Amino acid sequence: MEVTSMSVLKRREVAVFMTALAGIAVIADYFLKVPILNTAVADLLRWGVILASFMLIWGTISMIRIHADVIRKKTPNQWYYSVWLVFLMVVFVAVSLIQGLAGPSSRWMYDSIYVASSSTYYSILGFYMISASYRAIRARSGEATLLLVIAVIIMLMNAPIGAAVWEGIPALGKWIVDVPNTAASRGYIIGLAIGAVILGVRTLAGRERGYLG
Amino acid sequence: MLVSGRIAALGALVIVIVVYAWLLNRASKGKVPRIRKMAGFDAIEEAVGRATEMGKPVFFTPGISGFDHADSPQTIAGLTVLRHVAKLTARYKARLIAAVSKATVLPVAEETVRQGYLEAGRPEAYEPGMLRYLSDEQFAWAGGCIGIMHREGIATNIMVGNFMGESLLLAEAGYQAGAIQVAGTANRSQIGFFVTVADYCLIGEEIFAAGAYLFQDPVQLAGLGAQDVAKWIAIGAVALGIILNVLGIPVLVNLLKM
Amino acid sequence: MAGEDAWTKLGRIDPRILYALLIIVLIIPIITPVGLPIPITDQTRKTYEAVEKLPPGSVVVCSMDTSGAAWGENGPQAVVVLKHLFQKPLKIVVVGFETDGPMLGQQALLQIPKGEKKYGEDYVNLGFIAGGETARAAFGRDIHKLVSRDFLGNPIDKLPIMEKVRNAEDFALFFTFTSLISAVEMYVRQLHAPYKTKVVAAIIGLGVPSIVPYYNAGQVFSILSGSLGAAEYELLTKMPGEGVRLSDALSLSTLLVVACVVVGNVAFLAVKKKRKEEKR
Amino acid sequence: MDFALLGSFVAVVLTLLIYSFLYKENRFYRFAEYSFIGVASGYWLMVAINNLQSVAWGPIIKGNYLYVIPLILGVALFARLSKGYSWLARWPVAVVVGTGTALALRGFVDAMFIGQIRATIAAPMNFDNLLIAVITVCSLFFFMFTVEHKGPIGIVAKIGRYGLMVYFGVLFGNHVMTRMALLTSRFIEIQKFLLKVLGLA
Repeated sequence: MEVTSMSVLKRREVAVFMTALAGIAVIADYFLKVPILNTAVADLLRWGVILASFMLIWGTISMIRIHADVIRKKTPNQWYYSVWLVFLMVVFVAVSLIQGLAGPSSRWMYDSIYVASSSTYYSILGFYMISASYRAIRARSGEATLLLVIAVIIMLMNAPIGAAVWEGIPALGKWIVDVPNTAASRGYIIGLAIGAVILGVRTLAGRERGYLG
Repeated sequence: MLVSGRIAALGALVIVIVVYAWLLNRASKGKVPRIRKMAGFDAIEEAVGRATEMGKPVFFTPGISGFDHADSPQTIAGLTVLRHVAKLTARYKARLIAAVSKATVLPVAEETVRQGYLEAGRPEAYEPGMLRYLSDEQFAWAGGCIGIMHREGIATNIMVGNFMGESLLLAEAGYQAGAIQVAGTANRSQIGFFVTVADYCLIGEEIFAAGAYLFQDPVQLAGLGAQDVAKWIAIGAVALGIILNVLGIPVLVNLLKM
Repeated sequence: MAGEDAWTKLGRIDPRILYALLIIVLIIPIITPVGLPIPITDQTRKTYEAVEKLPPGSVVVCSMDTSGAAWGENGPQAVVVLKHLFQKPLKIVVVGFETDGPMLGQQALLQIPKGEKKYGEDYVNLGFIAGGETARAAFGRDIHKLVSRDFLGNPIDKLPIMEKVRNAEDFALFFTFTSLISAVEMYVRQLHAPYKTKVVAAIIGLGVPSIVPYYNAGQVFSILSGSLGAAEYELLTKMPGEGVRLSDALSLSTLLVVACVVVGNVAFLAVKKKRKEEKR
Repeated sequence: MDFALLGSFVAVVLTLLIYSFLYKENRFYRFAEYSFIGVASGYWLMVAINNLQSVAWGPIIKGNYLYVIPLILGVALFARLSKGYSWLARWPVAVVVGTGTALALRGFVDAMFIGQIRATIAAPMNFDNLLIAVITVCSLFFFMFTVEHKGPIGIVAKIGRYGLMVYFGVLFGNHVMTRMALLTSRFIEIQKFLLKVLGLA
């Protein structure tokens, strides 16, 4: 008896049912004014927030596991980086536990290591922008030509110097952003919304189960 | 009981669900909507053929995302295209190199390629070495892809999935390697780079049509059909609304404010 | 023949030469600022005037939905807006729905002059709330039931400011400093649609074109566009800072990109034309 | 010891190590990369724990015992580590996905479908707003998949495609601005450090 009830719970359908139940409640909550439902969904949302923090913790643990694996196997050219990574992580957690997350030591590490490196890391893209503009970005078709002409006008508008190149640039740029850009991106948004709704319906109906692993 | 101001939205949602259910039902009876021609997908065959002629490899990547994000539909679309590419490389006897950026994607991608080779009737030609897992880190992965493009002298570069800051880097490397490039993403901020650097482009939502277009998957075809009905509704509403607006009749606006 | 060689060569320049050029173009204006004029856009002015006109005691939320990587643009925005808010008799709530947010918010709070304002009475940092869209919806609904402590670990029931801040209906203005289009869209869905909250999207420049339709539809109250938006706001508040400092280098480097696109394409078209002629 | 100055020094060294990648991929670059991921993951862990204290532990202490349920569900996430009980981990995921999907869905219909259509037709009818309506419709036609792009619809879809190119062009231009701003702000950091060291600031 015990075994059969367990194996029922193990089935994916149970999880699919939970997804559907939570989803339908949240949707109904938006359109209906039913106090019991509204209160229950407010609680459900807060549960979601709690579960999301667990997911964040899970993510960090998975990452430690990957690096622990690398260290254990002594993967060549790799394991000492992983040691360093785990070391910094442990130090950060230790100082935050002692002084608090908003304490001076964690802020110091966060600022001088994390913010400095991550912002540098992405700023490298500025360099690539230059080389690609020169070496790869081409007016290879009518569409690409239009795109590039617009891009150049917008760049000149964004650079305060643009008005010096031609005084009509700021006004023209603003019109492009406000009219054709608004329109096309609105079409894009409406299409996106429709796609998301269909995908959502499919998920809540249990026809999309990829997320269950 | 209904919350005022949201009734129009509820109506739209109900319509979409009903239409979708109806189309799914039709699809289960084998009646599916026909899908328009899409140059980006059609170009893949030509691109793979070129690799065979030149005796150089085809490179593929499904982008930077895995399955645990809002972007996972893009990864799935990329893998659907990979299945098609694998089928073609098997048929045309071209060499395939596919690089993934997330460890979780690797087993799925392996299965996908194996499936493609099986569908082409050449399961024996599949080798696990066709797939490379480079790194979970953004630039380590991108750097690895660029290395492959240059070292192997690829003839064809196909990139479909979610791409972020590395999009331009990869497209530039493919261009420098002299490859014919087919690129697609639903990441709005990056599409412009693909349009200006790649030879063929799949724009936004187009990549999500992969399963329907390349494999005639009935569930996905029904989904696309339902989306198009919703787009017709949007188009009709805008057209009617503009006419009524010009005539000074605010009835539709008021209806949508309900 | 010689001409073709030159064009082809021009198209195949070592990228490191271009990198060096860029470095020069960035360093010169940093060392000797040119002070190019910065025109002020309507949207920035609208934001500024909205803050100026807020009645005393209004609650302004500053949600830090950014990351270390994007802080180069969001940082100057957040600093100047917070400086301005702290000069006014307003209540300021800092919060973050992306992991990096509250720490960066804390750094920004430490940088700016606080004037008469006291922590817990006039301003507070509620820290990070996990859960993305779900967290944003729950925050708008009822803050007290959602959060029990601030970023420093104080129970929020003991903070006087929180008596005035219970849910989205208390927000006079809601700033999001963000690198994510999706973050702004979540507020459109979870704060503006149900509560008509006035959301100001202080977003990196890259995100602006995708946000404009929401602004046009009144779903986003106004937009601060990247570091340029920060520079404009600095000029309006007469507190020039990081944004203004960035703007000269920004102008010159953007011009370099334009030049690269133009030269690269001229070379490309020249080679293409020549090939066509040879085929004839 | 001046910790602020030391901090700036570390930041500048890491910045230069990362830029060395522009010359060639190298060990220093990876060292810097792993440094930031190490600190970041420590930070993420701490921030998640803090968040739990605030949103879960706080209410439970106050006597709201209902919050024990999500706490247990959250712990169930770690059942993935065991072979026999990994199915338990699906439950919290199911709740999160169900809530998140539905929240997005209801907002998408209201704010982005109805909301954007309403904005298009409620605007005062001048040339610009009419043009916005026309291009919006054309771009929707471009994204139609079950209609062949031939004849009049082909022309309309083509206009839509060109409209989208304008949008991507604007994105491209703004993209350059963001990239250059982020790059410049790193250079300003280096300059600040140098001025401090030289005693000029």
